[in-house]
Order: sequence, then C-alpha cells, then structure tokens
Amino acid sequence: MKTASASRRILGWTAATLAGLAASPALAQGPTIDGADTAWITTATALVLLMTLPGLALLYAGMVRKKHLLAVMAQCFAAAMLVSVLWMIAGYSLTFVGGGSVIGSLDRFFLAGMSLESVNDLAANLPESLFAAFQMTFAIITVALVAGSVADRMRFSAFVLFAALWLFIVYVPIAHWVWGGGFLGEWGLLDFAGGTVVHINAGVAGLVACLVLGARHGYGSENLSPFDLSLAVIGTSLLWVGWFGFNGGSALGAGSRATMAILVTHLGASMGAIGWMAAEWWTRGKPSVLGILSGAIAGLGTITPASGFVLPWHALIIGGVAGIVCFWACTWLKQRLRYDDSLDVFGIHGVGGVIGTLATGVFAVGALSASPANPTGSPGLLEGNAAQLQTQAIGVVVTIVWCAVATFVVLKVVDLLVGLRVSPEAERMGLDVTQHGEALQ
Amino acid sequence: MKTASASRRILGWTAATLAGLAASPALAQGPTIDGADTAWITTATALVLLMTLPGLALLYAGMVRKKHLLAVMAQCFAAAMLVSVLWMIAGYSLTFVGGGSVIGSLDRFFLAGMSLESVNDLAANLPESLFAAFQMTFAIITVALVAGSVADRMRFSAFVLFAALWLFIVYVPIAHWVWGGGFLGEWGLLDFAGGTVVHINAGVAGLVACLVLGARHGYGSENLSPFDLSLAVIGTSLLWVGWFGFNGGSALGAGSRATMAILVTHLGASMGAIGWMAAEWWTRGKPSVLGILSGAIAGLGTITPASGFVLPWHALIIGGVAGIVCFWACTWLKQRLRYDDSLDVFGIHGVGGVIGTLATGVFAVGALSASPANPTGSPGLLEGNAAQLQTQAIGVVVTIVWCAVATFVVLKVVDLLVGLRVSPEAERMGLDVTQHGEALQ
Amino acid sequence: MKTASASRRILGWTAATLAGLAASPALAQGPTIDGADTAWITTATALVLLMTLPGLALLYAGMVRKKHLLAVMAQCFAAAMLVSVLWMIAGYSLTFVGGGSVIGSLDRFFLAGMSLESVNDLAANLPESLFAAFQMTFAIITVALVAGSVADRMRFSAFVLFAALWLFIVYVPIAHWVWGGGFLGEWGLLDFAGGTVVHINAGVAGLVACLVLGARHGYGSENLSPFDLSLAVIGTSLLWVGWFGFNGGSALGAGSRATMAILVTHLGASMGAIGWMAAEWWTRGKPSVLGILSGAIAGLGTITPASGFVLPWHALIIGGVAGIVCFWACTWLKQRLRYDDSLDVFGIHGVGGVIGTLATGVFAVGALSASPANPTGSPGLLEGNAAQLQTQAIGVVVTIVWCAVATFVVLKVVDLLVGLRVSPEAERMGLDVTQHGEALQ
Amino acid sequence: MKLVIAVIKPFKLEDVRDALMALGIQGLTVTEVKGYGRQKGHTEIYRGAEYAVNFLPKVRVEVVVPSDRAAKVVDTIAAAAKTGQIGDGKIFVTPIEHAVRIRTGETDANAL
Amino acid sequence: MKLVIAVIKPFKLEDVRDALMALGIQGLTVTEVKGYGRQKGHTEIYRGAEYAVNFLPKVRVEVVVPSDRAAKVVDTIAAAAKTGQIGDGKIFVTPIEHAVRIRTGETDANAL
Amino acid sequence: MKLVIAVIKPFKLEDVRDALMALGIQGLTVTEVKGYGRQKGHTEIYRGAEYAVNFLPKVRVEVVVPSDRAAKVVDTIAAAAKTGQIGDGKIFVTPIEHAVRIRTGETDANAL
Ligand SMILES: Nc1ncnc2c1ncn2[C@@H]1O[C@H](COP(=O)(O)OP(=O)(O)O)[C@@H](O)[C@H]1O
Ligand SMILES: Nc1ncnc2c1ncn2[C@@H]1O[C@H](COP(=O)(O)OP(=O)(O)O)[C@@H](O)[C@H]1O
Ligand SMILES: Nc1ncnc2c1ncn2[C@@H]1O[C@H](COP(=O)(O)OP(=O)(O)O)[C@@H](O)[C@H]1O
Repeated sequence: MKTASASRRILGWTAATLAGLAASPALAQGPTIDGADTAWITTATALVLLMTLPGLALLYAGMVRKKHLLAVMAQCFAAAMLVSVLWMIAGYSLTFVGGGSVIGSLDRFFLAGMSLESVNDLAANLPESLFAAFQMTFAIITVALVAGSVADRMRFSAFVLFAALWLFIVYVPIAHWVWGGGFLGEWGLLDFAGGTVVHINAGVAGLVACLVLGARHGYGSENLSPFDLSLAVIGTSLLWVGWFGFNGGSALGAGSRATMAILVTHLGASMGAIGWMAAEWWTRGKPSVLGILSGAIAGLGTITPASGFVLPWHALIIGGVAGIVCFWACTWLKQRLRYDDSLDVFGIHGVGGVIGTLATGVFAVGALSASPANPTGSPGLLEGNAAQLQTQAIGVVVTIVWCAVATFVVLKVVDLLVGLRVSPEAERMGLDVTQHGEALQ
Repeated sequence: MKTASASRRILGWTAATLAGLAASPALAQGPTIDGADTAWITTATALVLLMTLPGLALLYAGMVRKKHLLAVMAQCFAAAMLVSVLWMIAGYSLTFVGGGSVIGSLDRFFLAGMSLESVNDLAANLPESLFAAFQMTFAIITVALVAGSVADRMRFSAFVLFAALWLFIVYVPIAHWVWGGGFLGEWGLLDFAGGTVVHINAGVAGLVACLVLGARHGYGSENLSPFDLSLAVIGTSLLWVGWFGFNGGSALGAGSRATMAILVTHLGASMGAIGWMAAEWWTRGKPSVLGILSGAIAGLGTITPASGFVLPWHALIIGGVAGIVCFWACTWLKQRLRYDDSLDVFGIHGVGGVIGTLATGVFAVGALSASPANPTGSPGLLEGNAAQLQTQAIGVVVTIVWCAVATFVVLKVVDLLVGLRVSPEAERMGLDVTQHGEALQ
Repeated sequence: MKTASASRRILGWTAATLAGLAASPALAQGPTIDGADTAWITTATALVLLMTLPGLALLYAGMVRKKHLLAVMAQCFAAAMLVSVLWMIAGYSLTFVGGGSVIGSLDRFFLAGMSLESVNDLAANLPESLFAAFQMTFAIITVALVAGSVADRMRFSAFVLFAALWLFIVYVPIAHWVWGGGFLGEWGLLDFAGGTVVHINAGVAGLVACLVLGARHGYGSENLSPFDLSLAVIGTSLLWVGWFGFNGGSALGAGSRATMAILVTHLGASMGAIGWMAAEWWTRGKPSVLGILSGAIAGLGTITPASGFVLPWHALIIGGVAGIVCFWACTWLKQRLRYDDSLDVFGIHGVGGVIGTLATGVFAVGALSASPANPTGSPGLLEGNAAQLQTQAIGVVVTIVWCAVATFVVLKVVDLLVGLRVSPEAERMGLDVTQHGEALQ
Repeated sequence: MKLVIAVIKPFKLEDVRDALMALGIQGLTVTEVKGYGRQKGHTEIYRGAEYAVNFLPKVRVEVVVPSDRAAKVVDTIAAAAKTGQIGDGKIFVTPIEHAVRIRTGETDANAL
Repeated sequence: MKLVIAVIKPFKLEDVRDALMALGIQGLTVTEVKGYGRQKGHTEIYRGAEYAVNFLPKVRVEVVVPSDRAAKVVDTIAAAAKTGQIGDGKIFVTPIEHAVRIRTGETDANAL
Repeated sequence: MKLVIAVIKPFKLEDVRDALMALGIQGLTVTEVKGYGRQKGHTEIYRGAEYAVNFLPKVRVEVVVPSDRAAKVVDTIAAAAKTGQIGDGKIFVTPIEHAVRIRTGETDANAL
C-alpha cells in the first residue's frame, strides 16, 4: 500500500498520465484516499490562498500611490470571492471533469454528486473536495494577477465583470487544455504548476488590458512612486512562502516529488532576486528593494512550470536568468514599447512564464517524472529530447494567442456594458474614495 | 488500520459520539496515534493561532483610530498569552477531561499526567498535547474577539482581568456543554466548529460589554473613521486562511470530512462577502472595502457550526444570507438600538452565530456525519428531522442566556476591582499613550 | 512499520543517536520515507521561512525610524536569498553530510547526487531535499537576526558580504558541531532546535558587531523611537506561529514529540510575554506593547533548546524567567554596559539562548527523549544527572568563544573590503534613500 | 484684511469650524502641527529607553478675513476652542495686503 | 519683501513650481494642509456610519520674494494653479520685514 | 510683536528648541514641511522609472515674540540651526498685530 501511494506521489503531472486519463472515466469512488497526501495538499491549498489573500494584495498595495491603495486590494479580494463561487458552480467541472480535448463537462455543475467518498481520477489519492479547492486557488490568483496591469484606473464594477468573464473564457479552457485532459497535455506539454496556465496567461492578459485601457494619467511625467513599499516586502514574502504550496502542492501528494519541487522553487526565487539585484546594482549603482522583490517574483514565476522536472542546479540557472531578463523587460523593453503596465505583470509573469516554459523543455530530467507507467519520464533537450522543447514552444504560442484574442474581446464587452475606465477626475481623486468611499488617513 | 483511521477521521463530532463518550473514561493510552492526522491538526493549530496573532489583531487595528491602534492589538496579544497559560493550568482539564454534564474535572490540572503516549478519547488518533493545543487556540480567539466591542475605551488592566475570569466562567462551561461531554452535546446539538461556543458567545459577551461600558466619546457626532483600513484587509485575509484550520481542523483528522468542511467554509466566506457587497452597493451606491471584509467574516462565522454537516450548495445559501443579514444588523439594527459595539462583534459574530447554528439544523446532511456507530448520521429539517432544528434553537438560547448573565457579572466584578473604563481625558488622548506609553508616529 | 516510524518520530535529536550516526555513512537510499512525516516537515519548512520572510523583517521594521525602515527589511530579505543559495552550494554538505567531529564534507557540493530517493541518515524518514531545505531555513534566520544589532548604520554591501562569510565561518561549523555529527553533539550537548546554534550564535554575533560598528548617531541623546510599532506586532505574531515549525519541526516527524515541543514552545512564549509585561508594569507603571512582544520573543528563544526535552510546567518556569531576565538585560544591563545593540539581539536572543541551554540541562526529562536505542533518554539535573548541566555549560562557552572571535575577524575583513558603516551624512538621511534609492512616503 | 492664525487642540477643530461657519466665514485652511508650550508632554518607553515627547499634537487654523471682522473672528475662535485647561493654544493676527481667488481672479475682499 | 502664501490643489504643485522656476525663483516651502471652502467634500461610509469629509487635501506653497516681484509671482501662481473648477484655492500676500539665510548669515534680499 | 518663521533641517529641531528655551521662550509651533531650494534632492528609481525628489524634508518653526526680542531670537535660531552646509534654511520675520491666549483670554505680550 505504502509503495503504491509513494509512486503515486512521485508521479504527479506527466504527459503520459494525462494521455492515459483522457480515456478513463474522470470521476471514481474508492478507498484510495491517502491521509498524508491529504494532509499536505490541504496545507498547500491554504498556502496558495495565502498568496492572493493577503500576499498579492499586499504586493500590489505596496506599489501604488496612497489614494489607490485600498482599491487594488479590493480587486484582489473581489477576484478571490467571485472566482471561488464561479469555480464551484461550473469552472471546476468544465476544467477537470470529463470532456474532450477542448473543454470539460458539466457533470459537476454546482458540484452535484460530490461526496465524502468521491475522488477525481487526476488525483485519486485525494478527496475530490480537496482537489477542487486546491485547483480553485490557482484560478483565483491568476485572475487577481491581472489587476496589477490596470491598477489606478480601472472601474471596480468593470474589474468584477471582467473577472467573471475572463475566468470562463480564458482561464478555464487553457487550464483544461494543459491539465484537465485537453490537447496541450495530450501533446505532451510539460507545465508542472502553471507557466502557461497561470503566468503567461496573466501576463498576456495584463498587457492587453493595459493597452486597451491606456496609460495612467501622469505616466512618464508625474511622480507615481509607491506610497509604502514595506507592504510590498510583506506581500512578496507571503507569495514566496505560499509558493511552496503552489509548486510543492502540484505534486498532488506528500513525498520527494513535492519536496524537490519546493527546493528548486526556493532556489529559483533566491537566484531571481540575486540576478535582478546584481543587474540593477551594476547598471544603476544601487540595489533597490523593489528590484530585489521583483527579482524574487520573477524567479518564482519562471521556475513554476519547471519545478517538478528539474534539479537544484538547474534552478540556479533558471532563476538567475529570470531575474536578469525580467529586469531588462521591466526597464528597457517597457520604456521602448511605451505601454503602461502599472505593476509589471507582463514584464515579470508574462516574460518569466515564457522563459520558464521553454526552460522546462531544455532542462527536464526524465528520472524526476518517471513512474511505473512511464519508466523514462519526460526528458528535455539536455537529455537529448529536442522534441520536448518544440512542444513547449507550441504550448507558449497557443496560450499567448488564445489569451490575447479572448482577453481583448472580453475587455471590449465589459467596456460596452459598464465602461472600463474611471473618469480623469476620479483617477485624480483616487480610486479609494471614488470607487469605495473610503481612504487611508 | 487505514480503514479504521479513515472512519475515525470522517467521524468528527457527532451527537452520537459525544453521548457515547460520556460513559467511557476520558483519557487513554495506546498506539492509536495517526501520523497523517497529527500532521494536519498540527498545521491546523498553527492556522488557528494565526487567526488571532496577527489576523484578528490586524482586523481590529485596521478599524480604529490612530491613537488607539496599538492598544487593540495589545489586547488581542494579551488574550493569547494569558488564555494559553490558564488553559493549560485548568481550562483544558475542566473543558475536555472527564467530568459530567456540567463541567469537566481537574484530572489534568497543570497538565499533570500528560505524556508522549497519552491521548484524549475525544480524539484518540492525536497526541493529547496536540488536542489540548488545538482546542486552546479556540479559547484564545473567542476571548480576543470580545475586545472589538469595547475597543477605544476599556482599560488594559480591566481587559486582562476580564479575559481571565471570562475564560473560566463563560467559555469553559459552554465549551464543555457542547464539545466536552456536557449536556448540550448529549442532547444532540450540532456545532461543528463553534457557532455557539465561539461566535454567539463572543458576540453576546461583546454586546453586554459595550452596553455596560457605554458608547465611545464622540460616537454619533465625531468622525471615528478608521486610520488604516489596509490593515483590516490583511487581517481578514489571514482570518480567512486560518479558518481552514478552524473548521477543517475540527474534523480532528486529515480526510474528506476536513476537506469538505474547508470547501464549504471557503464558499461561505465568498458568498458572505458577495452578499454584503451587493447589499451595500444596492442601498448606498458604492461597495466599500470594509463592507466586503465584513461580509467575508460574517460568512465565515456563520458557516462555522454547519461546516462539517452541509454540502457546498448549502454553503452558498448560508453565506449569502449571512452577508445580507449581518449587513442589516450592523447598519439598520445597530442604529435603531443605539448601542456602540465599536467593531461590530455582535452584529457579525453574534448574529452570524445564531443564523449558522439554526441553519445547521435545517441543512444538515446525515451522510456527512454517518459512522459505523451512527449509520444515519445527523440529518436536519430538510431531511425530515425537524427535532434537530429545535435542539439547535435550545443550544442558541442556552448559550445566549448563560453568556449574557455571566458576562454581566464578570464585568461588574472587574469594574469593582480595577475600573472598566479609562477617563475621558485618557480616551481623548488615546489608549496607546495612556495605557502603554507608546504611539504610532 | 508504523511502530518503527512512530519511534523514529519520537526519537528526534539525542546525543545517543548522534554518537551512533558518526560511525555510519551519512547518506543512504531506501524506501524509508514516511508520508505523514514528510507532510508535517514540509509545512514546518514553510513556517520557518515565514519567520524570516516576513516575520523578522516586520519585527525589525517595526522598531526602527521611518528613514531606515526599508533598509532593515532589505537586509532580512538579502540574508534569505543569499544564504539559501550558499547553503545549497556548500553549506548543507559541510554541515550535515559526513565529515568528522569538526566539519562535514563536500560530498553534496552543489547538491550533487541528491535524487528523489536519497535520504540523510540524520532523518531517514524524510526526502533529503526536504531535510536540506528545512535546515536551510534555520541558517537563514540566524544570519538575518544579526541585522538587528547593526540596524540603521551598516552598509548594505557590507551586510551582504558579512552574511556570506559569517554563514561559512560561524554558522556552518557550530551547526555541524551540535547537530551534524560534530564534537558537541558527541559530547552529549542537548539543543533541540537551536539554543546554541541559532540564538546564542546570533546574539553574540550581534553584540560583537554593534561594538565594532559603534553606536548610532544620536544614541542616548536623540529620539530614536519606532515609527510604526504595529509592524512589530505583526512580525512577532508571525514569528510565534512560525516557531511551531521551528521547534515542532525539529522533531523531524509528525508525532507526539513534535506536538509536545509545540505545546511547551507556546507556553514558553506566553510566559515570556507575561513575565516581561509584569516586570515592566511593576517597575515602570505601564505595560508597553513592545515589552509584551519582546517578552514573547524572549520566551520563544529561551525555550528553543529545551523544547523537545521538557514538560509543560517546565516551560512555564523557563518562559517566565526568560521574560524577566531579558527585560533586565535589555534595560539595566544594556544601559550599564553602554553598547548600542539597536534592536536587542543580544539582550533577547543571546541572553535567552544561554538561559535556555542551561535550563535544558536542569529540566530535561529522560522519558521524552527515550528510544529503543537509548531507553533512558537524556535526563537532566532534576532527574539526578548533574553531568548534563556541565555539558550544557561547555556547549554555551564553546559557542560564545568561537562565535565572538570568528565574528570579529569576519567584520574586520568586511571593513577592509567594503567598509562596514555608512557615512554620518548617509545615516542622517536614512539608509532607505542612501542605500536603496527609495523611501516611504 | 487680516490673517488669523489659531493654534488649538485637535479635538476642538470641529467646534471652531462650526462657530466660524455660524459667523458666515466660508473658508479656512488647517494644518497638523506640533506645539511646544507650558503644557507638559508624556513619556514613551521603548525597551528601557525613555523618550520625553515634548511636542504635542495641535492643529493650526488659518483664516483670512476683512479687517473689520478680525476681532469678531478672534473672539469666536477663542470661545469655541476654550476648555480652560492648559494647552488650549493661541491666536495671532497678522496683516494681509493682498488676496486672490485663483479660480476667478477676484481679488482682496471678494477673494475670501 | 513679501511672503506669498498660495493654497492650491495638490496635483498642481509641480506646475506651480515649474512656473516659479521659470521666473527665476530659487526657493519655496510646501506644506500639506486641509482646506475648507466652497468646494464640497465627499462622504465616507464605514459599516453604516456615514462621515462627511469636509476638509479636502490642499497644498500650501510659501515663497518669500522682494516686494517688487510679488505681483508677478502672484500672477504666475494664479495662472499655473488654475483649473477653473471650484476649489482652486487662494493666494495671500503678507509683509516680511526681515529675512536671513542660516547657512551664510546673509540677510534680506540676499537671503532669498 | 513679531512672528519669526524658521525653515530648518529636521534634525536641528531639538537644538533650536533648546537654544530658544535657554533664551526664555516658552512656546513655539512646529510643522513638517517640504523645501525646495538650492540644495539638490535625490533620485528614486522604481523598476526603471526615475523620480527626482526635489522637495526635501524640512521643519518650520514658528515663534511669536515681543518685537524687541525678535532680533535676538533670529540670531539664536540662526546659530543653533547652522551646519554651514547647503540647505540650512531661512528665517523670516513678519509683524503680528494681536495675540490671544485661548485658555485665559490674556492678550498680546501676556499671551505669549
Ligand atoms: N510664542 C509662541 N509662538 C508660537 N506658538 C506658540 C507660542 N506659545 C505657544 N504656542 C503654541 O500654543 C500651544 C499652547 O501653548 P501652551 O503654553 O502649552 O498652553 P496655553 O496656550 O494654555 O498657554 C503650544 O503647544 C504651541 O503650539
Ligand atoms: N478665508 C480663507 N482663509 C484661509 N484659507 C481659505 C479661505 N477661503 C478659502 N481658503 C482655502 O482655499 C481653498 C479653496 O477654497 P474654495 O472656497 O473651496 O474654492 P475657491 O478657491 O474656488 O473659491 C480652501 O480649501 C481653503 O484651504
Ligand atoms: N524664497 C523662499 N521662500 C520660502 N522658502 C524658501 C525660500 N528659499 C528657500 N526656502 C526654504 O529654505 C530651504 C533651504 O534653502 P536652500 O536654497 O536649499 O539652501 P540655503 O538655505 O542653504 O540657501 C528650502 O528647502 C526651502 O524650504
């Protein structure tokens, strides 16, 4: 029994598994639930929720001006509460229950039929209620991430509507394609914890959204510097700790696959911070606190898709590259292209997600994903499997294209319905007072 | 072995179990400790402590004025440290060790006899040291909650004394009646994680306390608005995450009972926030951040007693109702009755606790609490068991009556001994400077 | 199987085990990994990281002036990211892999050879990647703690360099001597979670560093009072919760040894806070918030070495003594000796570490560390084993001497290379602007 | 015109404003300041280091009025801000030679 | 010399400073203040309690200039700070009898 | 009477207060302000966006004194606040026509 559960734990997400699953019924009943796996994934679920509430809310609050501070926290909060309900009504079912290569089914509409005994075959070692909740926390943070790009100017009502539509039109399909039995998973795309589904997705959506909304008033001329960066330090710290649940939890069990993922995640974050800090110190003479934080997030986002497939020394490389390239993207590239992605969701998550997804195709170590069903695991370019890198590139392109087009459409619909942007006067007074009737004193 | 432990896990608190336990010796020795259950409940204990330190401290700090901010945090902290010590000296023993239908025993006075091997029959799958610590975190937060009602005017010394007396005179007996083998549990009251013991209890005590102390100076005339609401966002987020341990941990094991409880808890919080937000948006034109936070807490408090007995779709209803009714209680009702419950402990926890305890009697699904010893579980009104709703109502009334009377007596004693309220001059200068000699700059 | 794993869990660190291990090969492969133990220690690793990021960063930020606030957070962050990388490159291997009584080996240089299956014999029930990560979090916080002593005046570049050198020259050897198979462990020193390795070490290094750097400008004449103490409340709370992972995780498994350690840790913290509060209330007329927080940290630091060896009532004594003595050290003693340890790292961690390490020799209960290999466990003075107290004293002295001398040398080298202290002008303007080019608004 | 500067206790601000409004004053400007005077401050203790906080929070109210109304305004503020306790504050009157309303360009008495 | 006191909308500060610099003014002092005037404040709601926030954030700019330049400075500030909306603020001019530059001890016009 | 307004470096506040107390001055009012002058500010960079922080933190000390003491007060402040570095600040003197102590109603010199 222990052996079986251990191998299940080591198995995690692999192309082979996913391909195999597509044929089998997605929901099962049975005494396969493992106590230790349940204990860890329950904890991981709490950790990933902690990443949004209050992690991301704090990171974002720490980068905006005083008059917009509560508003950006409110958007993160609203994303959490809204996505949670919609996920349980239909999102979970459409993503992870049955269905074909494009979209899941409505068999668990309103979670109908979920009981204490039911499990999802994608993680038959866990109660289905836990699997659904764990996956929900990923949907929450992806939606909340987008708020950073449009901070300081998007109407609260517009963001709420956007979150609801974007969840179903962008997040749910892409998550299904990669993780839920859809075509990207079947083609063998490796994405352990969300390089495509979470980071590229949020980054590209953010870029499109900030282009559609236009730059903040005063961008490039006025001083838009952060009010209280210490909040961003707290936020980044909680994101870092929570990421143990994000990547470690994606092993869907307690075991060495999870702990190795956590170790490489931690090293990716550390090297990302070091990379950005070094680049900034070198080019600007001072290592800024916001730079260090940004580098850590860049490292975390970038290592995410690779975290279950690479060894610690790969993480050192991936993290360091992430820190330096994302620094370049958020400074040189952004200024050159002249878009106003307020809190650099694209420059960090979008760019990091692409690097990480491709790096997975380069560095993947077969032994880390090997299982009885797939004894060779999923090796990457360095182990001679150049095809994997190609698959990764396809995954990146598909994600970018679908996300960009669909996000654009969603934004236009929201604009028609409630208007995307507050008035210039409201922007000047601050979203806190104009959207919520409150203000920091 | 696994089967046994799984069923134990699914068992949780049920009337049947509690009735059965009253007859058996409360303490046992034996190799029944389960590693996975221990791992999860240890985590849950940390999560519930996190709810008070710093969760509740932040929520409260985020709602008061600058000059009282540290003082309310200090009261939460003092509650934690004091209750912890008193709990281990006698609170745990009086609540959970032996004894009859009214009060426990002193067999574990100063934890005498607790060893690495000992367990409490109420949770024989856990080390006794863990069970005692987990239950302690509930006592801590219940006492700390009361501080919100009397914020900005209660003497620190008075609060410290109040906390000590109230723990033994109010919390310990009620917790024993419901969870420790006492009469309410025997009568079949369903309270999974503290609708009566924690929320009604704290809410009613808060109401009595704010009536005894009188309103804050300037209440109704001066601007008493919060200094830094962003602290309340952080606090609410940590409460939300910590609540996974509160309700999920109340299953006393890692398994589907725990994870289902977490799922319904999360949905209750989300719907509470949505409900309050909608009500406020509708009636006042703007959704305030504090409203969203308040709704989330209302949803969490309300789902608490029901969390181990209901399905996800019930949680959507319970949470939504909680958000709307508590909004009404904190605005219309409070203004009508003209009491100054500074941070709305009664309006949210008291009212939410009543709704939730009654809703448990309506929605309880027998299958969720079924066990070999009690194959039908504990069904509610919707499954045809109207008696359950009556039992719930009795539990509510008993809790309110005992809590109200005993809290009143405790307050009068404290007033005699050290004086409950600071001088008007001290209140004007702020509790931070006058009680602690410190201030935010 | 369960029995074996349970006894392993109960085993923890004991002198006997360590003595036994020195002879056996340090690394092994085998199916000994336990799911429940892995689940809990993974959680504990996250909790200990949370202690530094953001716990300690917040505690420190909450005690400094506005113009230095970001800088001290940056130093905690830098300690985390730098130590993490260096630990995985060589620190882990030199501390915990093979080697003799003085230093480990380089067998795991760059973690070479670490796989999903490998374990370290010091904790054969855990994946090696987890053991390495868990121990890393201890190295991080020890280095970060030192930043408190030199807050408001140390160059960022100097701190970064100091952290790197100090890790290898001070932390790694001492950790090896006590925990990694080195001579202090072989001699039977009892240090469950870091009284010598972490607290005395950081405290003494802090004292030496603040003496070498000299006092802050304005110390003793200007108002250097904290800008925003509420941050310190949050920080202390997170440290407290995280300490469950610190001490409870040091049992290296999920079981009653861990939960008993958590219980005594919690009581130590509570009594420390009560002790300091009482002492301050008595001598100064008011219980300050910072005093309560300081007492809690003092209690936590002091109980740390004893936490796996004592019973709850011992913790009440140890914690209470810690609160009172550390209060005395941070007020009377510090003023008498006239050193400027900015945030009292020595007065709290140094003094607390000494008290706790000696108290372990007094109160240790043999039964708590008994195992099949060592049926009597490790008793202390109260159980008639006076030799244990002597061993503890030797451990204290060795740690102090090595740490003081080596820290002094490291500081002098750093001073030569980059200069330890910022210019008076930069100190006046604040480290935030001068070191990082940023400021709170 | 005169500029009347009143340094008062913060919690008296609403009273002063209401009294001035009752007088028909339409505008004023408020600054948070710290005052040092006969009123004693308090002591803050941080881990054994005592700091005397000598500066107390006060609010400065500035109101520009036509010269003939200055005396009335001074009296009104004095009455509204008075508690009779030490630290009630001061009122100073200084001449203003010229005033402009930015929005309209109106000057002097019309600008107030 | 004259002290020109301008109470303006906060976001106009950069414009005013730039305009004054263009005029050759080398120094000024800025304070965050709260203004009460014809411009209406907003309402904040906290759990059902409504608070009218009557005081709006403003910035006070103080600049001391030689008497002959005062009129020009007033005009410049008025032009730069104007939006034409209610709440644009006021400018007041008061005499300064004496000025000192602390660093050098220079006085009066040389001190500015 | 005269109102002496000194804009000084923040860390000089205690020195200035002590010097004024030594002179027998019993009250003063302090405001945190931001100064723009010859002293250069610093640059802050946030993810590649550089912001010149031109306004430096200063403290404004206001003290009203009998006319005959004004010169002495100005000299005292100038001496205490001087570092000789750029940015030391300015002192301005303006007439005060009337003063009231709110607590007692005493006026003019008796009110100080
Ligand atoms: N000479 C002065 N110049 C400027 N402000 C003063 C002066 N004297 C007092 N103040 C201000 O008035 C406030 C109240 O003065 P204080 O001497 O404490 O009490 P009282 O007004 O009752 O005499 C002080 O805090 C200070 O802000
Ligand atoms: N009599 C006054 N004395 C001092 N400050 C004033 C006076 N009247 C107005 N102010 C200041 O000018 C600001 C703008 O005035 P307001 O009446 O709102 O609009 P406007 O300047 O367009 O007439 C106010 O917020 C206040 O700070
Ligand atoms: N003309 C002025 N009017 C008002 N305040 C001024 C004026 N010139 C300078 N200041 C104030 O004095 C401060 C110091 O001036 P600065 O030119 O930087 O140095 P210094 O006093 O050494 O000449 C400025 O920051 C500003 O607050």
